[in-house]
Amino acid sequence: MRYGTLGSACAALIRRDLLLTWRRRGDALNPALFALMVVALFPLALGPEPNQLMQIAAGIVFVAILLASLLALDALFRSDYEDGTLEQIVLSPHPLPVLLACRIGAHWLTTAVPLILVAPLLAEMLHLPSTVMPVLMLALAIATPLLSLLGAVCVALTVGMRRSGMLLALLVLPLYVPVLIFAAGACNAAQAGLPFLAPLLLLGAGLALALVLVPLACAAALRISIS
Amino acid sequence: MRYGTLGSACAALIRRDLLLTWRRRGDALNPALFALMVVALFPLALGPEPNQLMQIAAGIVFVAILLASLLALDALFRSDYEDGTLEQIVLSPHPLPVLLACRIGAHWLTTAVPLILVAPLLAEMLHLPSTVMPVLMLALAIATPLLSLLGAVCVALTVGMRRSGMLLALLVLPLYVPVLIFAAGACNAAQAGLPFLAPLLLLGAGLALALVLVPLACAAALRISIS
Amino acid sequence: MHSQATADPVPLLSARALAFSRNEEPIFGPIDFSLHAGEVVLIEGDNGSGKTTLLKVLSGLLLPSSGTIELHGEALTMSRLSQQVALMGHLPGLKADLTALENLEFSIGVFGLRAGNTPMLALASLGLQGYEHVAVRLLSAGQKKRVALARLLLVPAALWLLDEPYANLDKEGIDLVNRLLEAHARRGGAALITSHGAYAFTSGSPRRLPLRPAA
Amino acid sequence: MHSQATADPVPLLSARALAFSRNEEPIFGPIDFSLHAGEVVLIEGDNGSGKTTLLKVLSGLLLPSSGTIELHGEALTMSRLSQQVALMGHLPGLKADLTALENLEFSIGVFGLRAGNTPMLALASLGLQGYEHVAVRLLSAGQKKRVALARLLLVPAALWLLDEPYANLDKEGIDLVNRLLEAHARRGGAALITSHGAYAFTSGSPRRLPLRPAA
Amino acid sequence: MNTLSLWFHKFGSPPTFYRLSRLLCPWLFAAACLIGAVGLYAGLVLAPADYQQSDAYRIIFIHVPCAWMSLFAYIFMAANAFIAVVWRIKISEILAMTSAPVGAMFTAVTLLTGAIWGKPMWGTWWTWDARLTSELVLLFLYLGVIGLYSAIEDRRQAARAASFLGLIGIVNVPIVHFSVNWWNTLHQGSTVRLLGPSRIDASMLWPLLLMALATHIWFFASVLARSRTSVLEQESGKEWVREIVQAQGVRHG
Ligand code: HEM
Ligand SMILES: Nc1ncnc2c1ncn2[C@@H]1O[C@H](COP(=O)(O)OP(=O)(O)OP(=O)(O)O)[C@@H](O)[C@H]1O
Ligand SMILES: Nc1ncnc2c1ncn2[C@@H]1O[C@H](COP(=O)(O)OP(=O)(O)OP(=O)(O)O)[C@@H](O)[C@H]1O
Ligand SMILES: [Mg+2]
Ligand SMILES: [Mg+2]
Repeated sequence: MRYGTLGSACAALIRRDLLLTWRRRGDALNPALFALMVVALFPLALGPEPNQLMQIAAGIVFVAILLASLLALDALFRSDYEDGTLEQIVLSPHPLPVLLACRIGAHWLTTAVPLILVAPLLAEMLHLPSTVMPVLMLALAIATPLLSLLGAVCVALTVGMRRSGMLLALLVLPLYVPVLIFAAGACNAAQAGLPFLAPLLLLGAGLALALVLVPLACAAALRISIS
Repeated sequence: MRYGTLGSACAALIRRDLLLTWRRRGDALNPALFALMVVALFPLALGPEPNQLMQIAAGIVFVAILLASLLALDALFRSDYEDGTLEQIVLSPHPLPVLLACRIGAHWLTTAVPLILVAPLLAEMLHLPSTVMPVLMLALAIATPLLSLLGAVCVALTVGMRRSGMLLALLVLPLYVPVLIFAAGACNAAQAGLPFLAPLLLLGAGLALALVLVPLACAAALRISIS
Repeated sequence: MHSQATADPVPLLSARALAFSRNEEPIFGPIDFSLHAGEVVLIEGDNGSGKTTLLKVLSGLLLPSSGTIELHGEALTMSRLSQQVALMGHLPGLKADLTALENLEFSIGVFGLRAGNTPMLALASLGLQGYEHVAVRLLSAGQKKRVALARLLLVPAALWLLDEPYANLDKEGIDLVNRLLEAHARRGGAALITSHGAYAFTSGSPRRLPLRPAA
Repeated sequence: MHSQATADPVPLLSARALAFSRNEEPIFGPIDFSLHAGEVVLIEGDNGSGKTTLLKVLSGLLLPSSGTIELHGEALTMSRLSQQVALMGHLPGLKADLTALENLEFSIGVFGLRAGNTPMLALASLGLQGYEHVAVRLLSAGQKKRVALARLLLVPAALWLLDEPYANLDKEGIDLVNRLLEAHARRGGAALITSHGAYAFTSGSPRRLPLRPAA
Repeated sequence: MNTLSLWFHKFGSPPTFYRLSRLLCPWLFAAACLIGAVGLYAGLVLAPADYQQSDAYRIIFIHVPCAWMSLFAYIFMAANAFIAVVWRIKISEILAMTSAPVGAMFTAVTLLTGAIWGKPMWGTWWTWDARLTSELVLLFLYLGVIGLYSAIEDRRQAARAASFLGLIGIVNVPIVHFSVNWWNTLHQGSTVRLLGPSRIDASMLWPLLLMALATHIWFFASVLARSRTSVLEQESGKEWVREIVQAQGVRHG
């Protein structure tokens, strides 16, 4: 009789998620494609003057990435809920917050990392000055895990519902606001030649806090919503 | 033995949709709220200078309304599909394109009209000059039915799939691009003091065409995707 | 495969060499059968043998890959088909936020109404008096199924195609379905129902049409 | 309500005055029962009588509104519970894009492995040789159910809670479930299974626990 | 069970709560109307015109009390939400959920009056100033709580989930309040202080305080009234509700 260890459980979970992404690797590109399309909408809607676009480039890249990760959130627990796997995970003998942290981590790896990778392209499309690029990437590296974590709590709260897409957006966006302000603020400051470290440090502090608190909150929220 | 007439069928369909919206009238506000939130993201990401915002106001309002109607599309056939009503509608003795046109019309009434109503607020928040407002409203009045119609074809194609949110977005956005270009173009022209009628007339022509063709296309697409 | 000679010369529904395949894989083989007014036929087959698919083909939702279907001895058109045939699939086809009555009124608007029946009467005959104005969302699974059955009573169609009408019903519900079927047959209607082996059609002994996967 | 005296003094599972309510409406009334090693008990009740809810309460997914549950005579903690109890709900809990084997390996990683068993052996004993590396998506409904049953054979839990294991299965599938249950009982396990009246637990005559809506 | 939850079980039992609120509600509404009327009269008629803003400033007597209430209501909601999530106390669930729409209404009024006031003062209805933005986010948070609550079928589960969301949103409350200090903004800094001298003339202060009192009382009256209906709905199967319904049926004929 061998009961699984926590380590084996986390490994199994992450392995499964990566495998699933690999099996549907076509879909894995969707968030990045979506961000690309949203970014492409702006020159069309605003007119193509490079100077105007450059002014707003960083902000638009962030908004596009934020919307893309919002749409990707739906995949976090929904398929697990619909096929009954989530019930199995909740019933496992291991601490639920740790398992959920692994799940969120895998989700970040498979949806947010492609977004980060595509970000330079998006920025280039909007003529973002190349000096701002490193700040943009750094801000994204800190901001996207925070987005995944904050979103996860809301998804956990709505997972039992059908057709929660719009509602989820309404719950999540207010929570994303501070992340957006600090992340885009850092880039705008860098673009204006001002110091940009303070907002990034604040973001980092938020990330550290969220890493500890969110898995706990997520577990509590899930238990509420699948009951 | 009384077989329903086409008129009674259309009336029953529209009556049902309005009734359903009324039963969940809280949800009917969601697209408008979502658009409001998306509009709010931009000043936060770009910085609050009124002059900069004013330049890009019309474009952002259109992008926000476009994204909101994209998210609302999911409700067009999905719930009917999931509870089996769509099958019943397809099996009805009346011409399917006419019934679908009614369904799309009801969807436009319940999701796009609130968006049009909230648009002046959105424009005001971005300091759009009040002279451009009438053009914006006119452009929206022509563009939103076109968005609903174009979206409907894509929804009809994806309705059989689970979790089509992201995929739907990728299918729909390219179709929305021309609408965005002409509608936002008209507003930008008006804002720059240039003639703006031509793009609006083009949009109108597109709408007339779509009104005739889309129900037919939708019926064909639905038959493919529920088989 | 299974074809009976009966008194009535023109069958309500008849299928000749009917087959359906998906992705070039045959789902059910060429089958022949006919159904006369007053008959109830039980389609039996294991999971995946194509029962649901057969009903969808007969109702016109799917086009057969080969073979013909005739209604009253004439080749069918879509609009005549849907006046004559009513399908009750796996899904109830009810809007959860509308009341039982509103749901029925919608289906009357779309499909028409059988002479001498009203939604209230149909609901009452299914034991749903007092539930007419309750949102379907609040009804139990069994009650929902009854509302879906009430719709069958209202539409003018003479031929019922019922996909697993017994699934998820308790004994009382099963009896109810059987009584409805008998009454429908007595009125000159006909029905084709599916069931996998585990259920029993308790009353009478209906004709059975075994379905085996074609592959 | 229904309590049997058996030889074994400490029951595997025992519930005292167990009740659950939702929205202040009692779903199932206070019930008492105990389950000993080697027993298979069939929970019978109509639609909506609370069978699924009872299993969820017993597995720890829902907190009971009142009453106590004991495992091996001790009050339960969540982690001990999930080592001892395996739930198979309405949903299979399988990832459609993974193969049968990969699905089982995931569940072993999370729940552990019963001594002397391997995923390959379990699949083979359910008649799924040759399907180990096929994506679950491509399996038929009956085969999917078998993969879910294979998981039960692998996890160390002694108590199985099976929600409508017979639903949507053909006769052969029903026999298979019965054989698995018997083998599990012989090995000293126990099982609680639900069914509404329409199905029959064909082999032997299991103890029955009738469940009536509390209201 | 700790003392707090014992207290809640005693006084927060639905029948007791129902009777208490039925007793209190009319009086509270009456008091709120009366004090509000006096406050409005004092503010709109008695108080002198401002030397800078002439009469436009008088909207302060609605704007500021409502703005305070929008924050207070959130804190009240979150406190009840905390109790609801941790101790699963029914009355707290109901209080949290019924205070959300009332708070949302106050927030909407704040935004509206602020916008109306902003047009003469700042020359625009709206700017993306920190306080205005965070107040808008506050409205979204309220709407999220209301939306989540109405989207879930099971009332108690819905209340717990929405309470949980409300708890997360509490971080926004200090941001609204301190935004004028943390960022330099267009919006007025704090002018009224509980401790220390207020930077506002007494002739304007006391009508303002009266209005604040009135909105507080109105808030509680309105929450109690809503909670009373919720309690009745959720307990509709219980014996005590049937008794009340019967008693009322007899009275009405
Ligand atoms: C839509 C626009 C506005 C919004 C959302 C808004 C929001 C608020 C909020 C939330 C408070 C309460 C803050 C707290 O108690 O911590 C407040 C207080 C106040 N507001 Fe506004 N406001 C707006 C416009 C204005 C305008 C245009 C003025 C006048 C120039 C104004 C003057 C005041 C004053 C005097 C206070 C009291 C400050 C205190 O004593 O703390 N507000 N506002
Ligand atoms: N939409 C679809 N796309 C692809 N294959 C399908 C689809 N629907 C059914 N099938 C396949 O067609 C075959 C017949 O399915 P069908 O649902 O008709 O069987 P059934 O006899 O109704 O089975 P059950 O007893 O499980 O309801 C199965 O192998 C199934 O996997
Ligand atoms: N998530 C839920 N929210 C609200 N009510 C629920 C929920 N799940 C079940 N119920 C209600 O609880 C009652 C018992 O449901 P349950 O699913 O336990 O019955 P069951 O005996 O399993 O029925 P069936 O034979 O249909 O499976 C039903 O009235 C049902 O409507
Ligand atoms: Mg079937
Ligand atoms: Mg059940």
